[in-house]
Amino acid sequence: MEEIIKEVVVGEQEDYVINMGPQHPSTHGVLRLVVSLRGEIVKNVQPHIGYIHRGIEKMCESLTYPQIIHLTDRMDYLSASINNEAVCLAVENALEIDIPDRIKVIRTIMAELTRIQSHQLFWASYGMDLGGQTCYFYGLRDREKVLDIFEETTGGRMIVSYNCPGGLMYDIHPNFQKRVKEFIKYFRSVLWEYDAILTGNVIFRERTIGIGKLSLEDAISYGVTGPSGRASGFSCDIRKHEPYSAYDRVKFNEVLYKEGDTYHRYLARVEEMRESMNIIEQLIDNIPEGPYAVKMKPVIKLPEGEYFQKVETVRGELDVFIVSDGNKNPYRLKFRSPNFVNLGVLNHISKDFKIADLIAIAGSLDFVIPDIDR
Amino acid sequence: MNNIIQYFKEIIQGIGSLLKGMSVTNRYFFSPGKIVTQKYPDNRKDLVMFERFKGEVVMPHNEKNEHKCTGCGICEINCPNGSIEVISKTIMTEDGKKKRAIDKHIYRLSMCTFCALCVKTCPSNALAFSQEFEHAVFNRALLIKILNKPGSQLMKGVE
Amino acid sequence: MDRTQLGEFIKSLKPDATVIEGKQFIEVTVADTELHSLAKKLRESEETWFDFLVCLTGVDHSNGFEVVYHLRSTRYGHMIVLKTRTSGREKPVLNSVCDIWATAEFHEREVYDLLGVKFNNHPDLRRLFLDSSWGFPLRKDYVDDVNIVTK
Amino acid sequence: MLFTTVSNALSTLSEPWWKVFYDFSSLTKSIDEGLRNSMPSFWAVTLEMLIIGVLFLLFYAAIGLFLVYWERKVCAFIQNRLGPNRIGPYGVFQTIADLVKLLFKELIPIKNADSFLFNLAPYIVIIVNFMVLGAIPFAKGLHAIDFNIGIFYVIAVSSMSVVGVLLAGWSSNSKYSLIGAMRSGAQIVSYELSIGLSIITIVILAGSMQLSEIVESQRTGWFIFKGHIPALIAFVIYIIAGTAETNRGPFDMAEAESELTAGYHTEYSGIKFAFFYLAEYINMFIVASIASTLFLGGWMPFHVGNWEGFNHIMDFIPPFFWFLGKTFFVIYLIMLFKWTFPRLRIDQLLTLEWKYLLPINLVNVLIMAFIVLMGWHF
Repeated sequence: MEEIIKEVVVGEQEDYVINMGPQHPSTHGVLRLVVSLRGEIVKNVQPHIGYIHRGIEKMCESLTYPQIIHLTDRMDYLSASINNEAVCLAVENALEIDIPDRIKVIRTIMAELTRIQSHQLFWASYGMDLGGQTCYFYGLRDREKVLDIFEETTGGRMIVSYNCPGGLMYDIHPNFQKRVKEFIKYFRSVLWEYDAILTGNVIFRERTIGIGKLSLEDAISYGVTGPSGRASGFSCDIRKHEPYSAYDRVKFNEVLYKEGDTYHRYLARVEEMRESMNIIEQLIDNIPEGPYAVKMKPVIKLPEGEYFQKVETVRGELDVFIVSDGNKNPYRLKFRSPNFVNLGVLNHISKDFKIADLIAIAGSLDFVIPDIDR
Repeated sequence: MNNIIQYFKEIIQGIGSLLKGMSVTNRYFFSPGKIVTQKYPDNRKDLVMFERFKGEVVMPHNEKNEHKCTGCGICEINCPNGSIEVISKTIMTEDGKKKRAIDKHIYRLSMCTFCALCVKTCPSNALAFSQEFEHAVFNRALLIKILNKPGSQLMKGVE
Repeated sequence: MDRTQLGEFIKSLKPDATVIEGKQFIEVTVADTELHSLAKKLRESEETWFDFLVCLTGVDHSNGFEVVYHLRSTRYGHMIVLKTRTSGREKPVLNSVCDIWATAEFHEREVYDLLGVKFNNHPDLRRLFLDSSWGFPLRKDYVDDVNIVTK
Repeated sequence: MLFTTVSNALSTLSEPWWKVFYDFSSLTKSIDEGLRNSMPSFWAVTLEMLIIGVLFLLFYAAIGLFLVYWERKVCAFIQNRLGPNRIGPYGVFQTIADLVKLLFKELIPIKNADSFLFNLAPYIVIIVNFMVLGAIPFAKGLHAIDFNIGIFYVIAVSSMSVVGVLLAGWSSNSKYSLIGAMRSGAQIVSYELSIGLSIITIVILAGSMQLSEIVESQRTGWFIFKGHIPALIAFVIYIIAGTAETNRGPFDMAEAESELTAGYHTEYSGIKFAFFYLAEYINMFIVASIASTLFLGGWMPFHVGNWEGFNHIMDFIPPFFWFLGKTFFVIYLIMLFKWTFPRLRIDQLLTLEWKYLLPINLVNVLIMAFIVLMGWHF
């Protein structure tokens, strides 16, 4: 009973409390924000989550490691390929299997393509959050081309399930390299439109610059990773600091800004699209020959112990923490999902801004609600 | 004075950025060739899905109504959602040996997550994905499918 | 500081703690009452400077709940695992580390929601995903005949 | 009887019948005389008002439906889409189908809403629209009322629609609606100033407030060309402020669908929602037609100096189409704004008005007055 009362009373008596969500156009899913207002000024934001909590961690306790992969797709469906990779790397590192270069390179290319398509969707929906609906269609138009590449090779457009412990589900499609190169050529030729419509637009800059400032100390304390954290100067790119897969053989810049406002969170993502294209261009022409999967035992059992694997998904650091008791199922499996942690900072940075800014701030943190709820 | 210059500079830069954005949208308005919409139900005839597209799990049969499924049940074990159920029966082979064979391969499309584990782990490559994607039905029971056709036999030479 | 030095330093911070060289990281285990003071020392002393709480999770062991803190230093790049175990399963209580790392607020609410470990001094300890009619689903003895179907 | 009056009027015209499209005044005059001859003058005026009312109602519906279709097509082409294409060729009947759907939709009663005000609000918005339409010169002689203070009347009446919006937001008993209505109030109160001042700039140049005279004085050249740079600045400001007046484009804070779901009309359904929806488009039409009357010469054809042949060809196009063409050009501009720009924030909206538009506008009026005083305009 005590808990229920606590949930109802939010903010102070004279606050004008509105419920944003679970059905609201700009929460991108079933996120409910209870917002206390004084006039238009936001005084308190309480996120209420769990509307699509599926208990993935509990389900994983009764599934084998290859079966877990398809659940990770459904956490952050916009970085499905990278989520797959996280579990695969955790299992492979635990079993100390050497992965051939071909797999590593293909995984990296796939991860970067995933990053591009996710940031395209971010750009699209961020424009729409701020009221420029045309952005949405331009972003999706270009994203379709990446999804077609995915579909041709993996059979799925978003839910790819492409990695499996020990390698990949299938080899890349013969057209893969050609199509990726075509896409990069095309995308470089239209990226200036993104800047013309949104980045340089005076209204957009007015709306975002200086809004929702997150200092470096707060970013670290709240554990905000990914482009959102890097916009505050938090150098947290796992690809750079602890390279996995083929990231140690490519040259790329970690996009870092100092300002930490909404505009730079946006800018970090747009710049990351360019960096991802650089990474792909370095790898796409020299995919080494070799098998696309290592022969694994039919039943994969991890030796007893604890395993921790970090990967850099589109939205930040995804950690897989496996406690194994030697069985084919994990004893406990924890996903430290970046969106869940990033949500914690929303109240802190959106205080004393306006409702319109709350939308801009929440949009710039780029939430994917299934990843928050798991 | 600097303030006044700054004031007008801001105005001119602002208007310039707005005009830049408008030129992009205006250009698209006058270039109808760039329309990307697919007229989906109209273009059904020439709509080709990619060959690896994961539409639904099927069991390919050859023209003699033979399939490759031995009824081993590995797909059932590997399925994470319990969408596959293999009901096997014991049959007598021609040389008088008892042998396990498939009676019904039940596939629940409504529970399938298209993880491709069944197709990948099948030892005799009996399962495949079809390119069918129009799954909508009015009755949920229609989503429970029996993959082996009635009267079908195990293909010769598949163990 | 390399790994062995780091382990020794942590040992000097809290002599009661057991410090093991794990496969991946240094694993530090402390008693549940000592947790908060050690965490504060790890965060604040110049040599360790663990300012980033990467991951906070609970594991249900039969004799109590183990809560695992993965800490990383953004200055030095080193990482340790801090572990503690609640005494018993009936009333698991720990001290919150919200005042040290702000991110712990959400993590601890999650642990409370799914495992039922209470955290003292937490500013807003409510259920996060589920409502109060649910049990604690990540406990191993959790039964739910409706929603959990096993073959 | 009406029919015979009209046919009599047509037959008494001295010129061939198609000349009517170039000058409606002789037709309207002869209809008026015919009616006054056949009945007492009180009933004649009543009947005339009725005819005009019915004509406006038809025009209102036609323009509303067409603009909805046009907007959907414009935004579709801008966004690389096809837009409505199912009902009729190129989807032209889509809006009619939508209208039929809205007519049949249930009117949802809102719990605890102030039902009288709730039902009144859409009518206020609609009535204001009609009142403004009456003062607009559509073509030569096609003009319901030609006030000598026509433009003043238009400014005064058009800002009344905010009352409807405020009532809608207040009476809906919805938090989002209230925020939307309050935003709309702040917005319209401030942008009224800019509209007024930019219109005054033109009034100074024209020397009259009568809309027909303003159009007539543009016979030698449209004001946007005649009035040098001040007229151009006034035009730009008028377009910006007019977009804000109609709650559209980058200034749609009152309905801001990504923030307030649908703002002041969140709780409306069926035909009452359709009224708000149509009113938005008619408002846009009004703003655009005022812009074309004041700056682009209204129904005046485009003339270039001494090019007799060119001017003659331009004269051949009936004035009504000139008026519509110019109006739709301005409407296209306003639509382009909406589909290109992100939305402003409420405080930035007010900053734009009070810090940029208003000072520039005041200086602009002074410059224009000086130009007119010195006789520097063409």
